[in-house]
Amino acid sequence: MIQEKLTLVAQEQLTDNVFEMVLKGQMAHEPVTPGQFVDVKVPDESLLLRRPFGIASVDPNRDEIRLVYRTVGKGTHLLSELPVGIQLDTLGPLGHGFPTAFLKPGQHALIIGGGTGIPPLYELSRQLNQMGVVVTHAIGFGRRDQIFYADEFRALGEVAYATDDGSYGFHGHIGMLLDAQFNDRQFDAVYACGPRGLLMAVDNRYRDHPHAYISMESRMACGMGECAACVVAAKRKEQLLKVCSDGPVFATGKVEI
Amino acid sequence: MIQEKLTLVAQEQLTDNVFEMVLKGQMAHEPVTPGQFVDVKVPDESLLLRRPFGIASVDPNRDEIRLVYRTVGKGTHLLSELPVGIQLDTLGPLGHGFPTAFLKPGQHALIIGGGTGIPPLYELSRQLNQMGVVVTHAIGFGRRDQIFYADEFRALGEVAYATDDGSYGFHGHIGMLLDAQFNDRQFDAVYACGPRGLLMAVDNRYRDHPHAYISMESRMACGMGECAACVVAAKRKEQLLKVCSDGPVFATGKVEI
Amino acid sequence: MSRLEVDLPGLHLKNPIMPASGCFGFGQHYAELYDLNRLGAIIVKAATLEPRKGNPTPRVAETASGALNAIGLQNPGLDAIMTEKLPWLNDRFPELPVIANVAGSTEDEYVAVCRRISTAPNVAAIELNISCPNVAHGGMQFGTDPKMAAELTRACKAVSQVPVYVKLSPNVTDITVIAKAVEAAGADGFSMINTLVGMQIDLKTRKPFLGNRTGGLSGAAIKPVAVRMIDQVRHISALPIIGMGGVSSAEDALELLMAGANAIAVGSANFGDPQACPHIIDALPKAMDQYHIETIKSLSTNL
Amino acid sequence: MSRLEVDLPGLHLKNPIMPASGCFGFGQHYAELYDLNRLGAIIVKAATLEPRKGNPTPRVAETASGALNAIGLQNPGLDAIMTEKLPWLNDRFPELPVIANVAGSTEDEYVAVCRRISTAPNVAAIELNISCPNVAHGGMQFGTDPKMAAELTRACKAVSQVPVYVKLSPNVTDITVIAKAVEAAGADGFSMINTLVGMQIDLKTRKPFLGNRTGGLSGAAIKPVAVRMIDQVRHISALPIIGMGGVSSAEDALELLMAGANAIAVGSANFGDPQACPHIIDALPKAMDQYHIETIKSLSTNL
Ligand SMILES: Cc1cc2nc3c(=O)[nH]c(=O)nc-3n(C[C@H](O)[C@H](O)[C@H](O)COP(=O)(O)OP(=O)(O)OC[C@H]3O[C@@H](n4cnc5c(N)ncnc54)[C@H](O)[C@@H]3O)c2cc1C
Ligand SMILES: Cc1cc2nc3c(=O)[nH]c(=O)nc-3n(C[C@H](O)[C@H](O)[C@H](O)COP(=O)(O)OP(=O)(O)OC[C@H]3O[C@@H](n4cnc5c(N)ncnc54)[C@H](O)[C@@H]3O)c2cc1C
Ligand SMILES: Cc1cc2nc3c(=O)[nH]c(=O)nc-3n(C[C@H](O)[C@H](O)[C@H](O)COP(=O)(O)O)c2cc1C
Ligand SMILES: Cc1cc2nc3c(=O)[nH]c(=O)nc-3n(C[C@H](O)[C@H](O)[C@H](O)COP(=O)(O)O)c2cc1C
Ligand code: FES
Ligand code: FES
Repeated sequence: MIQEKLTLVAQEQLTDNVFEMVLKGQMAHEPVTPGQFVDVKVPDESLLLRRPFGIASVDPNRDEIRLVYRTVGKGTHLLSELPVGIQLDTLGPLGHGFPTAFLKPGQHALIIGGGTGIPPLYELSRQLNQMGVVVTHAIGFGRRDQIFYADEFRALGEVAYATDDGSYGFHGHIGMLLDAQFNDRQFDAVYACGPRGLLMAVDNRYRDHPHAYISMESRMACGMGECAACVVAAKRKEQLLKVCSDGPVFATGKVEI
Repeated sequence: MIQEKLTLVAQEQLTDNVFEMVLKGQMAHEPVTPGQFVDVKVPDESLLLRRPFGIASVDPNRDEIRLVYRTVGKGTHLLSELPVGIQLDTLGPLGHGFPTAFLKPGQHALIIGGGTGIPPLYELSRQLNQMGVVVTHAIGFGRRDQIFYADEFRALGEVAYATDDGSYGFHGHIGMLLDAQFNDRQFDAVYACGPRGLLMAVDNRYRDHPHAYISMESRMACGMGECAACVVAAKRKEQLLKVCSDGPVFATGKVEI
Repeated sequence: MSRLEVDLPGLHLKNPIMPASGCFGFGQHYAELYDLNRLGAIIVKAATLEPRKGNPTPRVAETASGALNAIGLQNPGLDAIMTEKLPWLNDRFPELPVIANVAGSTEDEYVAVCRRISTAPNVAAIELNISCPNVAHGGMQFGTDPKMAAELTRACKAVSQVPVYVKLSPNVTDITVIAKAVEAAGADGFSMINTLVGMQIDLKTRKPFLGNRTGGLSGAAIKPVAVRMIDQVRHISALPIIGMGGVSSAEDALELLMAGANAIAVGSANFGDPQACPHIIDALPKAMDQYHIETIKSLSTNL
Repeated sequence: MSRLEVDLPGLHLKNPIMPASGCFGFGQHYAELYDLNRLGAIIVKAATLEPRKGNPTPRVAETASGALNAIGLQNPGLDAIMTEKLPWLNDRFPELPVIANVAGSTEDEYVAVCRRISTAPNVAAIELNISCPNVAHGGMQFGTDPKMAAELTRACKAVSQVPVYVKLSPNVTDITVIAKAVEAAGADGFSMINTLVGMQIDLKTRKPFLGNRTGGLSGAAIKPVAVRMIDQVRHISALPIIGMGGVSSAEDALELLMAGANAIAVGSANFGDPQACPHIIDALPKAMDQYHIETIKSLSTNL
């Protein structure tokens, strides 16, 4: 973990309310486990807390980190208006990402993502590809026009889409897509990131899978394990886990979602 | 008075810490008495209050208003970093400016200014010139390198400079310059804007002059006469005057400085 | 019936938004920017029996997302308000309900002002300012002692021709104690919150920056305190609450309404945007749509 | 002698800056970013006798220039703190003075924690947390009643091996009453202010956003209240004050010192900038030059 002023070198609008930022700096040389996140200081005095974003991809050769975010509130709206060239005080990489070391070339991984849970899964898929793992993606969006990174994922493996309104791919949410198309397929690893409903579906479906992982969100303050703002309860244990430092990635069946 | 989003069309650094902004909008068509000011909303959520700045010049033909300001605190520092193209929520023109209607072509006016009190005096001098009034300027700065608008004022009439450190013109403050060079010169009108010491010197020197005016500063909240934040006491009267709406320009001898 | 309409004792409001006392004077200059008839009501600057000169300057300081003020109730006095200020409003905006903010140093003074000001044709309600932190006598001391607050309320109610809303101070250990006391004394409603006492030091002089040393903190900075206290009072009383403290958007207004307020006053936001009130009023319907709110009234479970 | 040095009961500080309780845990992760030896001291997270699970989530909400938190004193309990957390700090930063923040539900619990924690080799002082707004029992209720506050202070002083600083709540009508009471009961100093009670409503659910309904407001938003209260307490007591509330720059620190504080704790600013403390320490000398301050000590007219 380092704290660094990264330079915003590009910002692109991917959909109606989703943006991609390219940030340049030494942080791109830190070892990144996919699923780890950065905590960004929005340059506005009235916003005290940093904003956490999963790392969508790292390119150490170009000193670049990419983030993909949706504009939901004040902070992300401000970020989306920032001009190229500005310096963004960034803390990261933070937390524990998706375990992948156990996988061998030729093995099969399923990546399940929804909405703005998708960005960190892109770096995951890239790293799995580099390891020679065969990756299948099940990706959910609200509507067709909200889809981003379609080409990027397609280049990395099979992609099954679900949309809530049926405007693209399977008509329904991700849990229904899994039921319809993935019931008889086995994977050596399962990874998920997305809204609460998606995580509950995956957690339930793969609770006994030896290598199934979900990435959680939580309201954070310090972002690094010292303030206890972001806790989730461990399942079947009198224990609280910190999403920022024990997570954001947890094995299925481990935490109350 | 109107409230309008003016577009920042140019921003230039005049000295180490003085900037000139050019703002474009319909406000340039409002009648402006020199000495009137605008109240600018700095685009930062944490800054509640507007910032008052004297109108340095108006060009209705180009829809432009110029402000000249020194970076002293958070608000002015932020303003100085704004990119061209941004919209600045501006209220104005506000207050009562310098009376000039009594002057006739060929009459003589003395304009006394110091530091960031100088900007509104530029528009004043321009309007006096257009009326055919002969204008003399006595202008004080801390040091030579702080001088701005030198060519602009020179084009409008005689200019006598004073600097605190003697690095340009007369060595000493404006009061001393007036004593040294203006004791035997008569003017049909005297106008002053600048730091408190300057205003006190002018107020004292010209307290019996029938047409001597000073422009005051004060901490403001509403900027338009409704909150009573900005009051100054009237001299020899149990009365409070509002700098924002009764002023900022007052005749000499009228208010406690 | 309009979605924005609200009815409170003495006040039929076409929308729940009104400028807060002291931030809007008597509206004369704001009227140059927009038609004051757009407002739900107007709370005017505090009136005292005699003219007041207020505090030494500087009277205002900026703080993070807020401001400190120590105006000190400068006002032209009851006579001028009755003969000039209120008639000016009545002539131009006869339909605009006026809430008269009343202050004083002694109970007698409060009573005298309430008695007369409540007879003005356009004064629809009184806001009893027992919470001004910026005056040495009266003001906040009435608002921090439940007995004094109750007695004052009773005395003012006895002479007022219009409903009396008591303006509560947030500078107390338990605001519900004061609220209960003034409710028992006959208050028709509450108005809350007034400013939190604060101070700024001028690093150059190492002395308090404001002429009055301390001032009242207002603005977005205090909204969480306002929401908490409105919630607290809503839980112990069904009286109407005019909520205020840091409102500068339609969302802020909805937040205070959800906490238990029945109408909203907008104070220091007028400094940042002199058209804050009409901007909020215009933005309300869309914000209500977003949060599936049919009418403002429907948020007021107490009325 | 260094310009930044300060001496308080039990605390020889090489500079006046320390992280505030609860915003820095026991510093373990912050130590990955910078050498904790640069700090004047460290105030660690509240310790209770038994482990505490704290409040339901969400536990933090952002507000204008501030944040609300309702962590609810989650901590691993006295045993783990004595055997793991404090030794970890002692092993790596043996010269770093630790101020142990102590909380409880009953006087007995406070006393038990003070007795034992004050024997830890690196605990230089206790900060008696009688002002936590986020727990149902104990916490703030000790801090709003002068009698209870005094009794608790006396009991803790009787068993503590180190000086006791009492952390005052700003949620009171008159903070000087509590300050006088705990001074008479033997407090060695004050630490102030804890958070102001606030609330945020989630417009989507129309319910309080925080799991605990209310939370403590901190950050730049509350600095004016902190400055005012430090000034108030400085006027009635010569005891040392560890000042906090909205400090995020060297100028902020100087402002609280000028108001009467003798050292400064930095709380939620660590969230915005995890290196807030060293950044402030580094910026102090230049800021002191600008305002012609020779030494930090020279600002402390009381000591
Ligand atoms: C580990 C992690 C990774 C994330 N990765 C991404 C990502 O790659 N892309 C993306 O678009 N979003 C991501 N999010 C969610 C993202 O952090 C929020 O959308 C963002 O903080 C909202 O900020 P705002 O100022 O626009 O919203 P506001 O609602 O104005 O923010 C107010 C406060 O709430 C916090 N907050 C609001 N929503 C969330 C949320 N969903 N999770 C956590 N805190 C929240 C903000 O950080 C801020 O402190 C991630 C969240 C976490 C915890
Ligand atoms: C009628 C009038 C005309 C002015 N014209 C000019 C001008 O043409 N050029 C120029 O450089 N300056 C001018 N000033 C001063 C200018 O308003 C301040 O320098 C500016 O507001 C500082 O803002 P800040 O955020 O940088 O400072 P900060 O100190 O951070 O501001 C904090 C608060 O104090 C107020 N404030 C600070 N200094 C002053 C001051 N001197 N007068 C009034 N309020 C102040 C700010 O507006 C803000 O509300 C004028 C002031 C007045 C009253
Ligand atoms: C400059 C100023 C003057 C005020 N004058 C009064 C007053 O005369 N009477 C009163 O009851 N409240 C007065 N207040 C308090 C406001 O009415 C309001 O209660 C407070 O500012 C909180 O609301 P806000 O955060 O929207 O400003 C004043 C506030 C400000 C900022
Ligand atoms: C997340 C968080 C947790 C806190 N936990 C404690 C605590 O355990 N004990 C305590 O005395 N104060 C606690 N506080 C209060 C701070 O120590 C400090 O008094 C307050 O936040 C004001 O300072 P600030 O504005 O610099 O944050 C906590 C504050 C925050 C924001
Ligand atoms: S955000 Fe502070 S512990 Fe996780
Ligand atoms: S600033 Fe409000 S009356 Fe002048």
